Amino acid sequence: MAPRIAATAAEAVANIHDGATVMIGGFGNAGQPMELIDALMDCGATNLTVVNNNAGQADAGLALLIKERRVKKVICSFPRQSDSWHFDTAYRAGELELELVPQGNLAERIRAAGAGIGGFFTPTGYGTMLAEGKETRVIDGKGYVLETPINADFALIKALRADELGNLVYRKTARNFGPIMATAAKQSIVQVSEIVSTGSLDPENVITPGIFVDTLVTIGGNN
Amino acid sequence: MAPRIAATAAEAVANIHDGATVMIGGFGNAGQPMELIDALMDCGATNLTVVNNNAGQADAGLALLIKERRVKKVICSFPRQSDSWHFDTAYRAGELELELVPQGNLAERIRAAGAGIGGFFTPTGYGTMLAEGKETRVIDGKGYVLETPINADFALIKALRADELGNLVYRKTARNFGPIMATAAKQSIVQVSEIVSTGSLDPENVITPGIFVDTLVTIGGNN
Amino acid sequence: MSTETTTFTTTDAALTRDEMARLVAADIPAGAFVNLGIGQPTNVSNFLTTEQGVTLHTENGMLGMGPVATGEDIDEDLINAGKIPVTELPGASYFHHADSFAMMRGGHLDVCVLGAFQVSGSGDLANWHTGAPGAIPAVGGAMDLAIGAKATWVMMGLFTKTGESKLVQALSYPVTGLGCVSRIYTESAIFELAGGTVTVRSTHGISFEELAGRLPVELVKAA
Amino acid sequence: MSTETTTFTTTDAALTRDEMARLVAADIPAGAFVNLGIGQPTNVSNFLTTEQGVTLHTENGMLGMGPVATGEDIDEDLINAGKIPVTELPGASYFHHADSFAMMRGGHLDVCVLGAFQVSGSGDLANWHTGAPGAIPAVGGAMDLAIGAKATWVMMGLFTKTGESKLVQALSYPVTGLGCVSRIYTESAIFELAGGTVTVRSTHGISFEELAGRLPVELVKAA
Repeated sequence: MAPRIAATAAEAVANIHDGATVMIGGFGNAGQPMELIDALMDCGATNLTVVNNNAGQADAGLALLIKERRVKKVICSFPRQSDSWHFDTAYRAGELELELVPQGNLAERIRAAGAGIGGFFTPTGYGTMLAEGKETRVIDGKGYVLETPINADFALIKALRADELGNLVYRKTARNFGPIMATAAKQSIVQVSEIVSTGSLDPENVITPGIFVDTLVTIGGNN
Repeated sequence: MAPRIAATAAEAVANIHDGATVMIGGFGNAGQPMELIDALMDCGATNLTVVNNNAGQADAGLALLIKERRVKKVICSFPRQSDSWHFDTAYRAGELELELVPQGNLAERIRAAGAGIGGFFTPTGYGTMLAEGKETRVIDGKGYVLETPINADFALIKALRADELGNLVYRKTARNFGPIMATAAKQSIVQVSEIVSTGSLDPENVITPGIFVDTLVTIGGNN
Repeated sequence: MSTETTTFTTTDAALTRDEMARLVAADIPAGAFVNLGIGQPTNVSNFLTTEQGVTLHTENGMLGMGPVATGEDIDEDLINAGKIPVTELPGASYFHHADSFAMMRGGHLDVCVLGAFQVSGSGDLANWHTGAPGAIPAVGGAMDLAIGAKATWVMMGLFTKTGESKLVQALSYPVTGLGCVSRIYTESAIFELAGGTVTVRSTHGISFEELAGRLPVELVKAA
Repeated sequence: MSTETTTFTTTDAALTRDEMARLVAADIPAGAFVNLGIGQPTNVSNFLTTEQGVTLHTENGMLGMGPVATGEDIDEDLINAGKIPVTELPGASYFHHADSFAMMRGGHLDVCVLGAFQVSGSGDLANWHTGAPGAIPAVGGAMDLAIGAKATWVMMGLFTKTGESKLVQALSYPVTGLGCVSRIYTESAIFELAGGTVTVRSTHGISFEELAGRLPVELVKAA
């Protein structure tokens, strides 16, 4: 199905419901779908589980969602930063659940969800606090931890450009979590700088095939 | 390390040793590194384990390696074809071991090897003859089979174009197993139509980063 | 998702292969992503309309596959899973084998249409191996396709050459996938499978009662 | 693979941070693929020579990372793992997070250089968490990097502010990875770790005997 083209970020996120699991792409500011996050803030959905590399910074985006206690749980690799004060406060108050996942396991668990893999043995985290309570196994003399897929109801992603079928290309390190989150969510909502006509993207260079994209919205130009 | 540029296919495969596990890319003729396979035939290495989607066709390439009993084991998804007579003969004579793997599990096992994954639970094959003797598990009501990575000593791959650092792009459905085999082999030997200068490939469009490529050889033009 | 009526219908004559393919094509929802297996299912593509906007997946690494290539359009780097030269439609994309089967296994395709040796009333599928002594097994993507798509439909003759039903209580051929088939198109009838119940949607050249007398599974007539 | 001598050497003065970085840089083999962790290790890049032909990986999705970007070259879509704007060298490539960590976890990088809180004589690494009560944990890519590369080297001060050795018999801080560190660069000495044996390659501003007296692990002097 060709993706729905939303006129605004608000329209793009309008069906995100209370209690949803929402993946949010980006690593630092690169690939962060800031307008979609702001729209999620405005749409009022609460009791969210958010999957992101971080847990919000300063007074914008995900940090605001956390400040307003709209997030019940964060699954991420690196919550604590110099400016993660809203996370810090909510977490210390016991008002935010944290599932801390090594970054590569986070990426692989997201991929596994999109790829229909039921679980996988990863060497990352073996013998550490983050493997406590998890199944482990020594394979050919090397220790591994069993990790499970992370699925989501929605993914909010920033790409550079889409065609009308939702095929996506990204820009430099802003690619990061976008392509795998698009595969792991029931609905992928993607903000792009422009939507070009079908046939304008070289099929060899499509990074996310349109099958993984449900909603597109154009936001400004590439900044 | 920038890849070695071999002058000929023979030079490219010269270090493939007896008893090696060799992955061979291609699906049908698309992406099949025919000149490298021919060179492997000529180089004399024997007692090989070959990982390929098929088990050779007609009287060329992999089929000849099998005919000459240079292959002790084939790991593949689809050995029997209308023109797989050399495989059929060797297999029926008990002179060739076959590990039959569903095609998607084959691809995922190759990827797992390249990605350092110790094993994964896949739904494909659950409840079938090909899961016999394998560990199974029901996860959220769905049956899965534990599959293990497939590593190799060498991968023989055909790509369209390389730069001097070994970054690769492929052409249409000839891409197939190339990118994952390049990650799973200790040494990847790649035949290309041309080697372009470093900087000529758009970094956004590189499919196999040069880190996965050890040897390049230019063979004719793209046919 | 599907457009078929649940009202029982009947026609005087058995369906021809083209009629079966036409019915399958008409049942594919607009905008669906579809994989058509080798053999009879491939014929379905001839009856898909442009207005349906169906996107075809071929598991050797492509979305947006076009019709079979002829003449000058034949390109050995562009083939389908049956190794037949095909064409590329605007908005196509290419990807490697692991990504292609992840797309399938991860449940991203809406419909997969396959041939079969047998289907059980509970939707178990046998289509990869006769189990005959001495037969060389070859599985290809059959097991991945059987369990991957959101819906797996089968096209087959309802009876063997010796008149036995291929819709069975329990498979006698080796399993391809368990409980995966939700619909069967045959020359004599179209069946819906759900939760162990086999509903006959239509009969062709045979009455419901005659059919019920010939098949070893309990049948429910569509309302 | 490495170019260092095994002859024991000593200098009168402790190493400065730049001298440490210069030594690490000199030890990186020509043509290596390297990931430099955040903090002190980042400084190593300033001492790599063009002739070395080292390719830098940043785990947020890039090979071929160039120096830190300044002025007009700053591009918010092009950052390193420390979220600092960087540049792109000819022959670079971009990939998504799962592919990037697969590259790391799969053992494709030659060297990873990390900071540390503690390293044990058997190469266990602690560098992600102080374990202090109430501290908010954040792991990022630390665990993936620790166990992924062919060689993991540590740069750290040898002593805490209160004079305790950070090279320990057993970690008191939470584990990042077990048995993963093979070399430690400190201001006072450089250590090689292998099979539980700690060999001192050089001392700086301290004699081997003094060092042996201050450290809680048994030391072997390089020949």
